[in-house]
Amino acid sequence: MDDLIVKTITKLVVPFIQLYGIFVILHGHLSPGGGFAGGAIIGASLILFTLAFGVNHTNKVVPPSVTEKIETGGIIWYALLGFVGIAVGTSFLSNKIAGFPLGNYGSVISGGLISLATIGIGLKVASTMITLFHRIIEED
Amino acid sequence: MANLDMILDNINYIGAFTLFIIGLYTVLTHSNLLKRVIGVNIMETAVFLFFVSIGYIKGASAPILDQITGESFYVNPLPSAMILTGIVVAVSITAYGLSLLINLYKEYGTLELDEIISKEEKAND
Amino acid sequence: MISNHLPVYILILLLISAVTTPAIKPSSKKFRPKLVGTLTIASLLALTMFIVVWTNGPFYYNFGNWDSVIGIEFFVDEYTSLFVLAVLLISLLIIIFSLEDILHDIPKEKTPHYYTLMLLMVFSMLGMIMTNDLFNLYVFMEILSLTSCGVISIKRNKANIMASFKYLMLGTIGSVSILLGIAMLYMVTGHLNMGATSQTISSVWQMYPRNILISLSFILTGLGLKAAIFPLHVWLPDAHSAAPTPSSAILSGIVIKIYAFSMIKILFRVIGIDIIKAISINEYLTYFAVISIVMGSVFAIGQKDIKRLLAYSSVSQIGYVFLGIGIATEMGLVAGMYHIIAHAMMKSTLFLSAGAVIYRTGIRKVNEFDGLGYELPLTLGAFSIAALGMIGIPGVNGFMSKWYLGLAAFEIGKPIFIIFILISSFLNAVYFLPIVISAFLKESNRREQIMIRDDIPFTMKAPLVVLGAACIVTGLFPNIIVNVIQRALPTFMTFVF
Amino acid sequence: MKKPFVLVVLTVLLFILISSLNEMPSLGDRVNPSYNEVAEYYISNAKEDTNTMNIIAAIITDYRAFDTLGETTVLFTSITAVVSVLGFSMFEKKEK
Repeated sequence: MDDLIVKTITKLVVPFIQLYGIFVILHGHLSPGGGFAGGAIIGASLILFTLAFGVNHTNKVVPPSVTEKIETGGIIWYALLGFVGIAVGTSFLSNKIAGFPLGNYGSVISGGLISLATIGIGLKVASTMITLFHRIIEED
Repeated sequence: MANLDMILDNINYIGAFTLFIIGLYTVLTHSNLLKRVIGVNIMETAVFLFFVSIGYIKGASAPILDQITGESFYVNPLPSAMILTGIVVAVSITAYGLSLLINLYKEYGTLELDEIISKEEKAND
Repeated sequence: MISNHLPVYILILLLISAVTTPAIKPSSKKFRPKLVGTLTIASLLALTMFIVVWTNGPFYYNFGNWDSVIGIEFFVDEYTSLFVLAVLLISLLIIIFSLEDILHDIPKEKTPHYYTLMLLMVFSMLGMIMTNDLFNLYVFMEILSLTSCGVISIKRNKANIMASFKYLMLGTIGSVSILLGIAMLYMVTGHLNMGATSQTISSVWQMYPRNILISLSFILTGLGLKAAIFPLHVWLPDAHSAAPTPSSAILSGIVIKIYAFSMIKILFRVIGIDIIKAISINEYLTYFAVISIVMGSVFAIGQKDIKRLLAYSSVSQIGYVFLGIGIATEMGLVAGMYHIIAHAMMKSTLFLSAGAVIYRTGIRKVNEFDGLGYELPLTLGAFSIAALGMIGIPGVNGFMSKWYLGLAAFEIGKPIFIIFILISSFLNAVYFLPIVISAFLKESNRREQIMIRDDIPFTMKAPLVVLGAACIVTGLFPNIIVNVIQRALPTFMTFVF
Repeated sequence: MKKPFVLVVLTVLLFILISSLNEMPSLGDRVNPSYNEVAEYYISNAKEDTNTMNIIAAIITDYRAFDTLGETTVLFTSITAVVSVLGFSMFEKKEK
């Protein structure tokens, strides 16, 4: 697995894949894609990184304690977004009525709850893919 | 009875049902456990194909409102939104099933069901 | 009615505590109080929800303040809140029991994973009871089937992994066919909300009768597979006997009942009573139920291992619930719903006391139970109370559900069901009484270890006593549950949106 | 002996499903019942309800946001379940 060509190419390619993944997450409410698709792209880039450089190298880059915090944080973040609705007096997970700033149509910061939730989901899907992949790789 | 254009114009549903039956057949009759996980995946994709093709309208475009708000004609967005959730469910079930299989492989050394059963019989008598 | 956010508080409290459990080291002092504390607060919230519903009637909770057809909606009526309260209390008792018992099965570092799975299981069960949206029901069902397989496979020996894999495969076939049924319903009605679907179905029923028939058969087979009706129950005995005691108690006691309750919701709230009578689906349901009642007990007689015996008796007891659903009259539903709660209590007591016996003496074989009554009087006492309930001795809640089932069968003029109920009670006696008799009346060859008081830890004795008492209390005063069901019945019988 | 029996049963089931297709609303035409006022509400009101262009993102994170919360919980349960089955805790390390 530690073939030189693969390593150099991954070093070149991985940042661009991750940039594209972040683009897909951030533009989740403007263009097709969104939390799940963007998270899968970022997860795939990190899996490519693990395949090229081996598991323990990636563990230094993305240590398990960080991925665990992202997973727990993802759900708590989503529940907090929902509780904003209750705090304001409307029901759980409400967006426009709960006063989220909807921003102007077509720009990146628009859609209030939607873009915040999509970012949370994107990170969570990416960290889920990495942890699952590392768990299964370390097993054999 | 099944004239040609009836088959042609709802090909999606026919495809979905046949995939569902193929998946069910693989799960019920295959002795290799890994093939059963693949069979369950085939069934899940079949149901997702069926669910999405419910919302499909001929000649309609994807439900993304384009910048110049030309009043174009959109597909029914609800089924495709639901399928995002379904796909994630299918992924997590397969991940969990495969990790179970890894454990089984370490215990028995094989994934063939009949070999496992014969090993089991040898083990307890 | 938006001021009442109670369902959300209960669900999110369980979710947050489930998600933060891995963060706390099991050895730290805060680990156990946090677990028990979460469930006690959740049960108190459920109690207040029950009181709120009892005083000013059922309420809808729309997420995001959207109209019920657009967004997701919870519908909490009297029976739902009572069932939520019962599920939370029984899970609280089971988790208290498991604090000591689980350490025998899995290493101490693994306990956070186990309790996360248990809390997520309770979270998804409450979601399934309260939701009024078909796709939301499917999402919660997926969490439930994933956690119930995880809870079995956590004890990593060969039998557990194999049983949990078989359960995962059959459970996923069940949920995929349920999703296909929901897709077909959506195809014809265009709604995912249960109330709106039931309204459109009554008007669209003549146009697409075959579509609804096929979708209903897919949903019923899926739910029957997951609730372990007789021909589809093959996964249940291995899964429930291999699992650690608390998980088999919660699986047998509550999880299969949740699927039965979702079947009640779909049959009576989505499809509606007149269409069911028109295509007489409930006739076939009663035939399956009767076969399952008798065959479940027949299989249980031949069992040597105590947990497999209890697993097979669950198959026959779920048949009672489906018989109640199949009779599809007011009294039939009362019997079915009463038995859901009654059997949850009885089966949990049986599994927990069997677990306590295995914990203390390691005996799993049924014929080695003689003389145990002296060694573990409390555990075997609770076991015999619940066993008498299963047989149907008056005074314990098992008898009341058989009584209501008999009335319901009599009402629709089919006394043959009563004969089957009596046969199954007799069969129950054939396999439960020997255990109770040998435990109390026979001499035990382990005379020398006579200990007057049980020496199982207090956290295992308390749940047994409470559950045993609950069986008797609901047996002597069944109206506690029956009045609640009576008030909730109109929402099932003639659900006008 | 089991395989041909299962094959026959499944082909019969397939035949029933496909033969009942002509009674179902056909694929892709504008008038079938699933394209009703709910779908039209999403398409027409998504712009001013959520100010987003992608209606599907609006549905999964705003109209039916609770489904996606359930979704993230499914992801979390799959990790916990996999870790509980595969995780080599310190316990096994000592054995190795």
